[in-house]
Amino acid sequence: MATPFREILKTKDFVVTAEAAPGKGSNVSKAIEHIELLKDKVDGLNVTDNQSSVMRYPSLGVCLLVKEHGGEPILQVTCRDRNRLAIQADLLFAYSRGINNVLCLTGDSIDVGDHKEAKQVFDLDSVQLIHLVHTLNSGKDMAGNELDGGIDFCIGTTATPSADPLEPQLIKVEKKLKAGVSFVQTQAVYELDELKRFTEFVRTVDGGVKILAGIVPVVGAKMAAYMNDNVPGVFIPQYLIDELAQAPKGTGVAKGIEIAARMIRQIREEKVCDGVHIMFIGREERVPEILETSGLL
Amino acid sequence: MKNKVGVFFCDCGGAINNIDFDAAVKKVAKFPGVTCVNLSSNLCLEEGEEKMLSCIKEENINRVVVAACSPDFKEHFFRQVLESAGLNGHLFSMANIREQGSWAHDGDITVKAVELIKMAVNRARLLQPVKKKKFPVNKDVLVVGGGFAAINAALQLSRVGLRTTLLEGEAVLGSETAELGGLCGFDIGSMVSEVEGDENIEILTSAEVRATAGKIGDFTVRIRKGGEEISHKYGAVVLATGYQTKLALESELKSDINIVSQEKLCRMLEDPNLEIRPRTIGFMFDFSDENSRLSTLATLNNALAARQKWDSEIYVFCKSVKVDSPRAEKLYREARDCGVVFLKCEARPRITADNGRVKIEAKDVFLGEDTILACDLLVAEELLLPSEGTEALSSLLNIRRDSRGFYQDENVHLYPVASEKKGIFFVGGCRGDLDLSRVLTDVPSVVASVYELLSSGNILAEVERVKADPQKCVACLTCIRVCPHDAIQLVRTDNSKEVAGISDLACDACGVCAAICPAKAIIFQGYRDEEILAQIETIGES
Amino acid sequence: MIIAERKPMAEIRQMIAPYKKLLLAGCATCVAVCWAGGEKEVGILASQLRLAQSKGRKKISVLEATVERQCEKEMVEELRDKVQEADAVLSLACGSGIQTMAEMFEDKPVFPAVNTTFIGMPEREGLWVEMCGACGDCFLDRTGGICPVVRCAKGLLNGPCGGTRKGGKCEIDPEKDCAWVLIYRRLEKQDRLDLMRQYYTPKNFRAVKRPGRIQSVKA
Amino acid sequence: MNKCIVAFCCEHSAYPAADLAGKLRLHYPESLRIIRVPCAGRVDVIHILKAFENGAVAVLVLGCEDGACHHITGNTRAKERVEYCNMLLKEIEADGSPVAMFNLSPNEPHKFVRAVNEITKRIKEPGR
Repeated sequence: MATPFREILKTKDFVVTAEAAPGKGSNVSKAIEHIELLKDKVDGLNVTDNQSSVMRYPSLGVCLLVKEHGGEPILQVTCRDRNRLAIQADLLFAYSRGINNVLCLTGDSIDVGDHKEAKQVFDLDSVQLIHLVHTLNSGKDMAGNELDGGIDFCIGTTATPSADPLEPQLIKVEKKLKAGVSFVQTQAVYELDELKRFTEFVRTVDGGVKILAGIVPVVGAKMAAYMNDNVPGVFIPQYLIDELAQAPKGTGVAKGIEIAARMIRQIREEKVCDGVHIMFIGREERVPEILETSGLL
Repeated sequence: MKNKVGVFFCDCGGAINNIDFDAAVKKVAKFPGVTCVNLSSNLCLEEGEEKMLSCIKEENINRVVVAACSPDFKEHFFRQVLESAGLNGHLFSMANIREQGSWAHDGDITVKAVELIKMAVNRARLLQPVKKKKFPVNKDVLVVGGGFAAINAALQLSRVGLRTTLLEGEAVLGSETAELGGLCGFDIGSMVSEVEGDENIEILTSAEVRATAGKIGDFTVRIRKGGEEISHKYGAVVLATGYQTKLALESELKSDINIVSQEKLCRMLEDPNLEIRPRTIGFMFDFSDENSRLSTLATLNNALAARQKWDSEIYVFCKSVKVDSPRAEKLYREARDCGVVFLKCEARPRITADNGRVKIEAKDVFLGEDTILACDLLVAEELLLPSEGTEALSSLLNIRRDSRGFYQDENVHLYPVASEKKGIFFVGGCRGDLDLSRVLTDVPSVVASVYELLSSGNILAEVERVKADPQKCVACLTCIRVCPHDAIQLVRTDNSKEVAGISDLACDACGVCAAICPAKAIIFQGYRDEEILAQIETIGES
Repeated sequence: MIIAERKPMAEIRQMIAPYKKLLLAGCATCVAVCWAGGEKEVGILASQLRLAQSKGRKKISVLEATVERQCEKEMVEELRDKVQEADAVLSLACGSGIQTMAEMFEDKPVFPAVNTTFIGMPEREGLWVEMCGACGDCFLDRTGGICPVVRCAKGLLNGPCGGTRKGGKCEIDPEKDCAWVLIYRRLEKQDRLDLMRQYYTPKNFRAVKRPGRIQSVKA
Repeated sequence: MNKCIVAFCCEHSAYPAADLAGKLRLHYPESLRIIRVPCAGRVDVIHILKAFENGAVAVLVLGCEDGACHHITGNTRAKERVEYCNMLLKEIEADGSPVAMFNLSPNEPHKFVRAVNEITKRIKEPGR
């Protein structure tokens, strides 16, 4: 049995989680493969919820698979696709099936996904969602009705340390922290100074919250430029793009892994924050390589 | 009363010779609304005019069409004929059967001529009179600025009898008149004392314009001076706010004492106590900004002076020497004759500090080789910019600036010293890279325009030629936003409804508002939709 | 003001295909100002339809009329004769006007020629931006007068999402400003940022019971 | 029927240019019908469409050169309207009837004639 994530946050000096992105379709063999590969190497597997507004196998489903295969799942819940009734129902279900960790986030806009004409919900925002989980944790639903069998989630949320302008973003983070979260997982970061500035701010608001730096390996200069232009909240500095551009052909992935591992090592050695969350979408099988290179295995 | 159209043919003394006039007259006579058709050979001569006058009276004609030359040529004349016959000049339309008919096509063009006349007749039937009225105007003029152009403008305005206020931001007049191109021997000091002694000129120094309202003949300007704000009324505003210069230099070179501006060089040249005379001097211009008329003049002036006074070796680096006046041409010749060396370079030379000297590396186009010069003094390239406050003032007055920030110098179609807003004028450097000789021609030209507008105390203008129909106007502000002449504002009608009010004085009758009005509320006499469509409809009938 | 936009011609032509005599009915109020459905656009659409039919074999005739406000029954009534004359009505009013027209003349098919898009204001001539979502529960007191319900792409109430683009632009469109960055700047200027730090509970999305209906006591 | 081309000519540029073309005996099709306007910015969409309704085969809007409009933005507004008209015509598959905007100076009669010839070339016979 995996250690509950809440325990890990309390006890471990350097927490490592990885992202598990569900696929499109009912065939879950690939997901199971990734779960098997990663469940013992990381402290938690974070399962995305229709990531980038692209319709997929549900987060809940893969979380159940993680659980079945002996890993520790973290359920991502976005505000985009469900109103407050559906979210509460999903949370009750998740908890009843042993999923005890939830990551509360706003969710990307419908416009970036593959169902651009869908009605987007956003009945709640991420701060309200955190409050909602606390309400459920207290044994009541949002309307104030008593629950027959409560829940007790370990709550996390997300933040963008490299937002420009940063101040409005920090105000939002402050609200999330005040709503009460156990961990904050950042958007992909590439500049250590940015991360430091961000953690300092978080510490002034909440000394106890754990911060996991988002790590997304970039495997080529083109991808970097694409991400800068298209992935909201991601800013890759020019010197990294140059470094990638200089890598010989065919070694992009290795270079990306090297850069990511370097970043992780620095974070760990300088104790910049409490851990990392690795998102290597589409190349989950190479996450162990990052862990190994950065000395986490 | 039904509109009766009289059509007057003219063959321009035989210049129109490919129309069967008899056939045309017969056809035109049958057009609806046409009461009489006349044929003449020289309508714009006295006999023709008399014939027109008597015909208009006899036949009781109330709309006139002349089928002859281009309206650009004689419209004005024929309108006056109408007026002398007691008809409003706007009840007139021309069919251009000469330039755009007879002369543009070979062979018999009777058919086309008849169609052109039909267009004009159809339009004429719908035309409405436009009255004229004298609008009283304020005869005072505001001149903003305190430099050469401003002082000159104020003096000349005063001389033609217009009371003038000279408004300057600095504490004294003439403090910033050091002219890049040289002052051509003008003594600014005596000009300042002349202005100060002129009773017709009010001088406001350390003052600034805070707000403006109104239109030509009636501008209200709020002026702040000494912590106090006062409102003044003016009939016209003249902007003479000048320009400023900025060294086009890399920042690390800015503090180099061997790199100077033209102005600094002038001061050095006048300094009797100057210890060391620079033996070698480099000049640069025309690289960062090709609008380099003034920099060229300054360089020629100062290079000559340094050559003559200090006997220095002088090298001028530039893309091209633009000499567009006799004065510049003369200076250029003199400079070459006394040994100033000009090097033509395509790329901006590289400048580096070099042990108390300045190293200039350039590639001369004609020599084709790299030239390296170590000089004691480099007179750096200077960029010409609108003076500080130009942007603020233009937005207060709601007038445009060109892409370089100067007042509308790029639109060659406009009268150079007039803004798009009637009653606001520019002189001198505030409208671009202009040397003193241009200021000297600008000033009289502005003074003449202002005099013509204000001297009689009245402006004769058409009344409601362009008007927003208060019944249809929904006060959407679209016309106010698009009017190129800032002639429209919201006004309250008698029953307190807000509608677009078009100033008869400020309107330039372009019709941009009429085309854009979403409510079709704007009536532009002579170019109403009906009048334009009436011409188009003749095509279908043919 | 209600902002609308003309429907694509193909859609309009499909709707009116079975009819020979059409009345194009404009509205001289909101949709006129945004160049979607006033007398002017009625003229343009009518002209376009006439030109279109001159290309094909089918002959149709097009009548034109514009009323002050098509959402008023009394004003729509003025069109009765013209409507009777036509086989169908193509209305250029907002959704409200089209429905008033349809209700007044139940025996005639009434078609929309415009898409009603939002409540907005002109940013400059020819450019309209959405300002209000008519949510029935105005939030502007807390946001420096900038509505996050419609001006934030996600309608968030507690601050920006993590997707803000460089320079404070919106995740979904670099042309548009992030509403929360605008709110931040406005409140900062007014020294009222404490308003942004407050937590706002989930919005009452049922403030207006749809379909909305308000009975004024003043009537 | 005479297939007319309608040209809306700004009185500051195209109209004098047309006059000059006549003076220089530069010939252009007789089917051209010039409508004098105070600025190209006065020309509205409905004027152009009505020209086609009345049987015109092409419409020209001729104004001052870019940046030289006597009324600052009249010519650019006219250009936008011309493009809008082309879109409207395309919507009804009537793009064989072209609308075009050209900018010229009053002293450019040759450019005026070129504009007329250019639009003439763009006219497509129906059915082609």
